Amino acid sequence: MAVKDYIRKRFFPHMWCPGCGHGIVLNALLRAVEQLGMSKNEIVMVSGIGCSSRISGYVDFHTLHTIHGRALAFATGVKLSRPELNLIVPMGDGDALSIGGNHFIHAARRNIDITAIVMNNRIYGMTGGQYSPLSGYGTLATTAPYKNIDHDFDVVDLSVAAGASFVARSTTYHVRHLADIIKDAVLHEGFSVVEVLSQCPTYFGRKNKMGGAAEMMELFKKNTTPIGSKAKKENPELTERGIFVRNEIPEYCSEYDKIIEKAGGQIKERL
Amino acid sequence: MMERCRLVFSGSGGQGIITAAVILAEAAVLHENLIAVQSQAYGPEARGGASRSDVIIADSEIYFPKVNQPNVLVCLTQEAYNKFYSIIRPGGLLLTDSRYVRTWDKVDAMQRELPMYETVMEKIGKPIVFNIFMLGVLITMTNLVSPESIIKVLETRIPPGFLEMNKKALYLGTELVK
Amino acid sequence: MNKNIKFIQGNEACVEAALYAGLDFFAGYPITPSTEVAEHLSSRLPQIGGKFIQMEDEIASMCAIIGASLTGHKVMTATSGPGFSLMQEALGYAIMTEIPCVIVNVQRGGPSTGLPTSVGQGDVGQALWGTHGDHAIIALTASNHQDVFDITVHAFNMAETYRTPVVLLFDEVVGHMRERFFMPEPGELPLVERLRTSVKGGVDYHPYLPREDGRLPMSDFGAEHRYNVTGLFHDMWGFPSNNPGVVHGLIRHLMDKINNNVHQITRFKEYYLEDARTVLISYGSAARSALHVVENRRKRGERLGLLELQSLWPFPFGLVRKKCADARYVVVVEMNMGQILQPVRMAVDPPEKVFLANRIDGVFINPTDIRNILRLIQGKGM
Amino acid sequence: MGKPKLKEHIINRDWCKGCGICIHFCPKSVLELDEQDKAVAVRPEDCICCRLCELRCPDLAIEVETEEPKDEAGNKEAGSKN
Repeated sequence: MAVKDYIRKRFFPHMWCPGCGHGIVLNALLRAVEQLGMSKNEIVMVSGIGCSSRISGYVDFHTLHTIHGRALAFATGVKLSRPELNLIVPMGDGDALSIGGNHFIHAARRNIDITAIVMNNRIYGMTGGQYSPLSGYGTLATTAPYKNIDHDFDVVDLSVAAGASFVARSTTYHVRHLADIIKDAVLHEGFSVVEVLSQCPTYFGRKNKMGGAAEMMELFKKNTTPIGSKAKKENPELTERGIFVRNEIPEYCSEYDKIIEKAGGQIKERL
Repeated sequence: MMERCRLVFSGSGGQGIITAAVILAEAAVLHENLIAVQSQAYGPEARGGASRSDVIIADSEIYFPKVNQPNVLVCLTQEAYNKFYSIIRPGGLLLTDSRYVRTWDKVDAMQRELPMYETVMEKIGKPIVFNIFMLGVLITMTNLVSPESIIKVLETRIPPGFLEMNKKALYLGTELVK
Repeated sequence: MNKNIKFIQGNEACVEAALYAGLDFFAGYPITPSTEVAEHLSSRLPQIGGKFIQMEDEIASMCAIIGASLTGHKVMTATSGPGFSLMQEALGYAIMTEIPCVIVNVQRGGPSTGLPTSVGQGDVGQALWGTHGDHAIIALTASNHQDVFDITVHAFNMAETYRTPVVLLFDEVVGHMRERFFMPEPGELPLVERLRTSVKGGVDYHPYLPREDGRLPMSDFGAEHRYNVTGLFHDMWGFPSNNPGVVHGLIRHLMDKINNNVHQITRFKEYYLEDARTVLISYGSAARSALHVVENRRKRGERLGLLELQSLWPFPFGLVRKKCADARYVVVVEMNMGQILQPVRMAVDPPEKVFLANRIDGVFINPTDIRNILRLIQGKGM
Repeated sequence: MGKPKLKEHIINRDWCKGCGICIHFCPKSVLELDEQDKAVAVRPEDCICCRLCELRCPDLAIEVETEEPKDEAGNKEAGSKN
């Protein structure tokens, strides 16, 4: 199947701003799914609220556009009730880690087989540019007109600490790498987190004088480096990209099957 | 038997009074073809403090499920006695354990202080069956249900290894009154 | 001994009924006094190959059951006051997206943390208006374990029939009390199963296009039809729309599918209403005290009757109006500040003949409380 | 495997929002924005078919269509697409 066979063409052009990194994430995701040769019927995409979550309207999977922050909780219900489905949950940084922070860490802790893609553009775009938990100290936003004094999370460190069994980071500049990482994340059995550094030229870029979309992507190129690179040793300020954690630990739905066996029940027939 | 018997079991958490109340009511419903309702006070006060369970046993429908004035009141601690003695129906049966409770003369009830705990420790040596012993005493004094009905319930609730000890406690209780 | 006789808690009767109705997915979070529902299901569900999950909070629990319903399962969650508050946004989502699910609220004293271990009926209004925006809801209740069973099965049937969440408003007394109940045999109570679309794969399926009979056939996530589900106003394909005609049509549909079927949804019981001069209206555990008073007064020849409501929303205005038409006094017996009193006053003519007998201190309403109000109304003093 | 040969840049003008990402990152400066702020391939002969414009386009508006690459015997190579 070609990449365009996975989208709902009638809704294009999409609603994202010119140069929005979320479109590049969609692009990479579709290529990952295409390369994996997955059928559209075996994928469920669940999203919350925000610019990022609109991705679910554009893909021709089973799609569930839910409420702010709770996508992973909905996805948990879908997955546990029908484990043979592949669950992909794209989330914004505020969606995943502010209002949805609790669901995020608990989905990771359970190690339920869901792929969470955190599209980190460091801003609330849908509401017009307020600071998010990933904006970072010293940045500007419509709710931080003097400067932001909130410190940010490191999504990778947080996910690792919460017990996610697959944790990776890439950027919208490194598109081939991004598609490869999403492929690995979808294939991984367990809770997978892919943080994607994504640009919001309209709000974050403009407020913080970072230039347009292309200039912001140049910064991803300049400020990131592969995990364990020589460059990182020379410049600890660089953000690493790659796969940080890939652990084989028992997955939640398979563990629940064992509970059913122990209780003397029959595992229901799969599709 | 009486048309409607209202019981209140009280004591401290861990004495098994709620279990005893449930077993009595279940025996009445499942094995005596009676109608019964059991309820209890929940919450922090049910963990260690004075706990209480209400049981109504009747031969007709029970609507209001709580006991305002019990015909039968069981108090297994001084605290429970102090708290509840005043709610007993005049002339009702007030059963206490002589080791734990010092009763007062002014209570308008048939007060029976029995050395239940002492007997359990002397004859069985395990405080865990105190509640079942008490139930043996109670059903003998009130004639609410037969010991056999209680045993049928015990058989479904007590692990096989402990069943004999519980049966023994129940029968010892019935004998204490005789 | 009849093997179908049980002596169990109301919370357990609810569990057995849910399983009887076909429940096979439950997500929940422990909270007094509903916790026994989760405890029993954690052991019962895997025995039948169903799934139980303890989520991180009540928000997640509500979301998880919606997700599981979409894959074709009958689902339920159970909670009490504070947890029900947390569920409101996702409850609205289930209303908007028309996803069948059952939410049990074993009520305790509120507001806020209130009285965790005491009885209350203060969430009646919240069941209807807790989530934002215009909508209708089905809320059911019961006063004894046999009815808890029947009403729980009815809740699942209503959820499937109208593709909507159904709230079961039980309370601490009914939930925790143990009493006798007869387990119905399989087939004894009618069950409504998920209505799935007959549209074949590859043909346009409209998840939000009602059939002529008003029902909306579903397609399981994972099956051949792919569609979109969103809490935004949406068209018949499930895609967002802000077209005023679509918005208007959807709101009207969500209201009408419930409110126009009030007769199919309504459940009630009546005692001695034929010649009653004073009609008590009550529901849930409070109705037990009301019935106690009615039975005792009837023995003395007083013309007292009881209308026990088992469905609170949609409110059965016509029924209440009719049953109270000849009454001199109507007394609503409930454990809140008059949450059902209000719609009763709207239904009864004249509203001045409607009085409230309530208790709001966490103590179960007593027959004496009701008798005192009756004396006052009849001008006999306390 | 032979080098892919460009057939054409298929640019969906309805979807292109003119963000300029494709132009900025094209290693051979093949693309430019026209007067309507839409991407166009002005120097297609320089294209090396790296597809980075296609992969980085946030609007899924560019497709780099190539000739089927051929091996020495002139047979179609297996496994190639588009």
